[in-house]
Amino acid sequence: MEYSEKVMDHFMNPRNVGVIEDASGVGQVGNAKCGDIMKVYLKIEDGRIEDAKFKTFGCGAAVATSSMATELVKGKTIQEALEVTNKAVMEALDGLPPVKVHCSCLAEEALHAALWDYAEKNGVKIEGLKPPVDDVDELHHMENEE
Amino acid sequence: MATKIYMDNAATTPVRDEVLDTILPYFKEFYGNASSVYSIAKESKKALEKAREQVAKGIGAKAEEIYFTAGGSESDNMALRGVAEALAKKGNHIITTKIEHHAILHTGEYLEKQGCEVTYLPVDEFGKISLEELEKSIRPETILISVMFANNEIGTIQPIAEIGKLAHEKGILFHTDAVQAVGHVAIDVNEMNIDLLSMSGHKLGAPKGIGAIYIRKGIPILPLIFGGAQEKKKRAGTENIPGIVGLGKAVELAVSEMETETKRLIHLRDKLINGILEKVPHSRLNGHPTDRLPGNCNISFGYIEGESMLLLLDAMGVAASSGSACTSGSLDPSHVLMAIGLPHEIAHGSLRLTLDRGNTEEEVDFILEKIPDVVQKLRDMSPLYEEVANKKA
Amino acid sequence: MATKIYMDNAATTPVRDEVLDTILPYFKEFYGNASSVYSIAKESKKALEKAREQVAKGIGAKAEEIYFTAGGSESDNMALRGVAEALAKKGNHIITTKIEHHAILHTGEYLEKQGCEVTYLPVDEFGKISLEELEKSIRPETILISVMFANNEIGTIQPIAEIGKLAHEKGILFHTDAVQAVGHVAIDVNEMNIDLLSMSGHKLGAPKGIGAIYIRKGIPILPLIFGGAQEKKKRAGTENIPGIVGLGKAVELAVSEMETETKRLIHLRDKLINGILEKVPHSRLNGHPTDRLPGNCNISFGYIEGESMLLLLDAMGVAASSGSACTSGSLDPSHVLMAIGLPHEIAHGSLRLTLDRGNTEEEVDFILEKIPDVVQKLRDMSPLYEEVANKKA
Ligand SMILES: Cc1ncc(COP(=O)(O)O)c(C=O)c1O
Ligand SMILES: Cc1ncc(COP(=O)(O)O)c(C=O)c1O
Ligand code: FES
Ligand code: FES
Repeated sequence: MEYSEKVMDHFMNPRNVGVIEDASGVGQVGNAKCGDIMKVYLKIEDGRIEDAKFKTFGCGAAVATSSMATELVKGKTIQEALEVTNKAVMEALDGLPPVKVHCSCLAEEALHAALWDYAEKNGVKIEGLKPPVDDVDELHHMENEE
Repeated sequence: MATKIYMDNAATTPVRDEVLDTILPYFKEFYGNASSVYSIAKESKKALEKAREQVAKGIGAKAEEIYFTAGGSESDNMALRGVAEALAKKGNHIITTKIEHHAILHTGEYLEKQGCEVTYLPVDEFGKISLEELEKSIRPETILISVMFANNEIGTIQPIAEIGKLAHEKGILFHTDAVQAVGHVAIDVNEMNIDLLSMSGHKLGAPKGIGAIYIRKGIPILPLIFGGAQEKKKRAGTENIPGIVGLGKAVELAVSEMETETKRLIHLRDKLINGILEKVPHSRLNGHPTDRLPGNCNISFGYIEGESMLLLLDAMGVAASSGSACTSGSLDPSHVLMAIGLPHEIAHGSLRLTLDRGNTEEEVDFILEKIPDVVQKLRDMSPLYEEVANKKA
Repeated sequence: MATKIYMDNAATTPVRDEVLDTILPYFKEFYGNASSVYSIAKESKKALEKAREQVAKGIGAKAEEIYFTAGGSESDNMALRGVAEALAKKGNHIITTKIEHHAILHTGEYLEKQGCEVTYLPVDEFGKISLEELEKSIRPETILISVMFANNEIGTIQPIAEIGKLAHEKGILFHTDAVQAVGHVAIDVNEMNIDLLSMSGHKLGAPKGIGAIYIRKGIPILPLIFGGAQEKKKRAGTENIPGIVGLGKAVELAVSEMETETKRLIHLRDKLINGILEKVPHSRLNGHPTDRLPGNCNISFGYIEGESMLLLLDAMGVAASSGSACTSGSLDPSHVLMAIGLPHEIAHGSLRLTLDRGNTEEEVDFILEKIPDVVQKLRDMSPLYEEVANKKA
């Protein structure tokens, strides 16, 4: 597996690992394709993401995208955070090997799931956000080379 | 980080010094085509036949029963397809196991599309097939039983002699994929009633891209590669003389050293296994505790994922594997670990360390020192472990 | 007698110095399995992909269209069987020629037994097929045309671009066995409309036991060897990294030197051909006078037999061949020489001298000096020649 230097950096020294005890929203998603799991904790104040933490059971790409995704959303508004897609995370990591593209969906979906949880708990509606699914891969039909 | 400790010898081995020295003259000096009549070609022919003797001797066969191929996969494909085609009139049923290498499994699937019926025997929690189940699955139209000698992931060694005996009592041919066994475990094709056997050079210090298939004299089989008259018309293609010479030498060396090397490796293996099980909670050994390859250690760690473990180990200069190297490009959890009954997420957290002659006790000690931290680092990141840790607290 | 002059480069070539130097580190140093995740395996993966680029560039293909195999025979088998199986629903007719290598001919025979129909096109006296005849033999159910690029015995080069054009106009796939052509003749798979192409390393200074098949993107084909996910699941088996690296390097070198080397070889070849025809009565050139491989000289001498000639030459340290080296184990007269219309006894008296980069003008002069005596010595022994000599007298 040829990971970029950035991926390896975020894998070896993952940012934001951990738990937020009084999180505003928590999301956990699994990837049926590989059986990996990611959980995201968000602390949201005044519509802005003040803190983000994660726990991930997954491959190097899953850990690195978790780390990068939480870095990217910190300080952003909810609407801005929705733009942190798997593509954006991959770009920030200088790309992923083709067979690992699906791993980056885990981060995006876990983030969305946490935002959904926040919306539910606080009775707000977030424009453009869809309810979380059990299997991330149903959403992303990734063009894994054969 | 450069690799300092190589513990993935089941994936491939470096070519041994003695082997490389033996094959070097055959690239530029004795390069003749073994099929030609002139002097330089005679050197090739001689080398070819010497290697055939060496390989045969290593498994108790006759030289004329050894056919060189390009590797274990080709030998496996040839065994299944060649026998299925040759015996199509006699029957169309093949028995194999759920834990074979993909070279057998995918060939089995191909044959099913061609009208064969294939039974994939289950295995117990240690990875062994049941002889009773095997016997029950035999039908009048069964033409071949193919059971691997030793598994590449969990190292479990099957009761080969008993399977061979049963097969021959029933008049059925017996093939074994011995890619992981040749040079590592004592094999006698006659005592074990083996009719066909696959091997691959790069698993025992010979180069990649060379292999062989033993075919008992008189066994009907069609070629997989048609063409020139090489290998008694069973396998066409200009003979890979350096590879062949290397395989011969490697088998000869491995068999001559087997007794002492096996003892040494079993000591290291068991130290590694017991050390890890002791030091790391929520860990379990995969495969049979004693009927296993001398160099194979395969352990599952709850709550963590294999690739991450490999990357952390690589960063320390340790090369290991998680499941079969051939399939690590795929995302499916190992079919072998599933077959021994591991749940998905435990199968994911498996680590395979395979030792060979290059490995030392110091290396084992290093791994034992480092592995608890590696596992802990990943568990601290794992949402699955969180729950366990919370429960305890 | 040790070989001093090696003129059997169509049978096999020594590994080139530059090639051997390039591959050596991949035996013991960078021995990782290309499918693994750790650092040492990345070297293997990198080397693999570099070689794929080199090979692709040599024939105007894209890297992703190159699949490594164990040699020309495997590539040929894969092309024919793989396409026949993949397109079985579309049709069952294959067109090839009477002068193909046995790797094609025997695979064709096998496919006929499986229900395919195979047309073997005849050739003219120079060994060329007729485009009209090819066109006439096309049927609605024709799925593949397989015509060799250059013949291994008589060196004749086929009108590949024209064949490719015709095939594509008719919507039929085109395979060419380019084992003798790669590195020796300029090839562009796009300009020539080639969909599949076979090559073999040991014919151009890479080791034996490595080859490749070019498969145009999108072409449907089944694997010949099933198993692990290597080569995008088209060819299973741990990659033969040293072989692959060697093939890449050899193709790169050969293509870069082709222009000057071709000129040099054609000069030597024509000197050899014209010299022999001049000096030895009752001799004739086999194959096309100009559309032939730069290094190929194939001449028939009336009234004598090939093997005897080879033995006398060998005694002088000259390695040559009489017909294809692959079939010299057989006693049948070469099917290629029969196809160009030679009578049995003339076909038997053929001598093939194939030159490559190792050969010099001095060697050619040596052969020209010695060959008349060799032929005469055998003719003096021949009862057939007796009659001719008597008639003349
Ligand atoms: C034209 C041609 N095709 C195929 C082959 C087979 O190649 P290999 O012997 O490397 O399998 C050869 C050489 O033997 C050949 O000359
Ligand atoms: C048990 C087993 N069978 C077959 C193979 C295939 O061998 P090769 O990769 O040399 O074709 C392997 C190794 O990859 C193996 O471990
Ligand atoms: S393989 Fe499962 S998340 Fe990457
Ligand atoms: S007499 Fe020996 S081959 Fe014909």
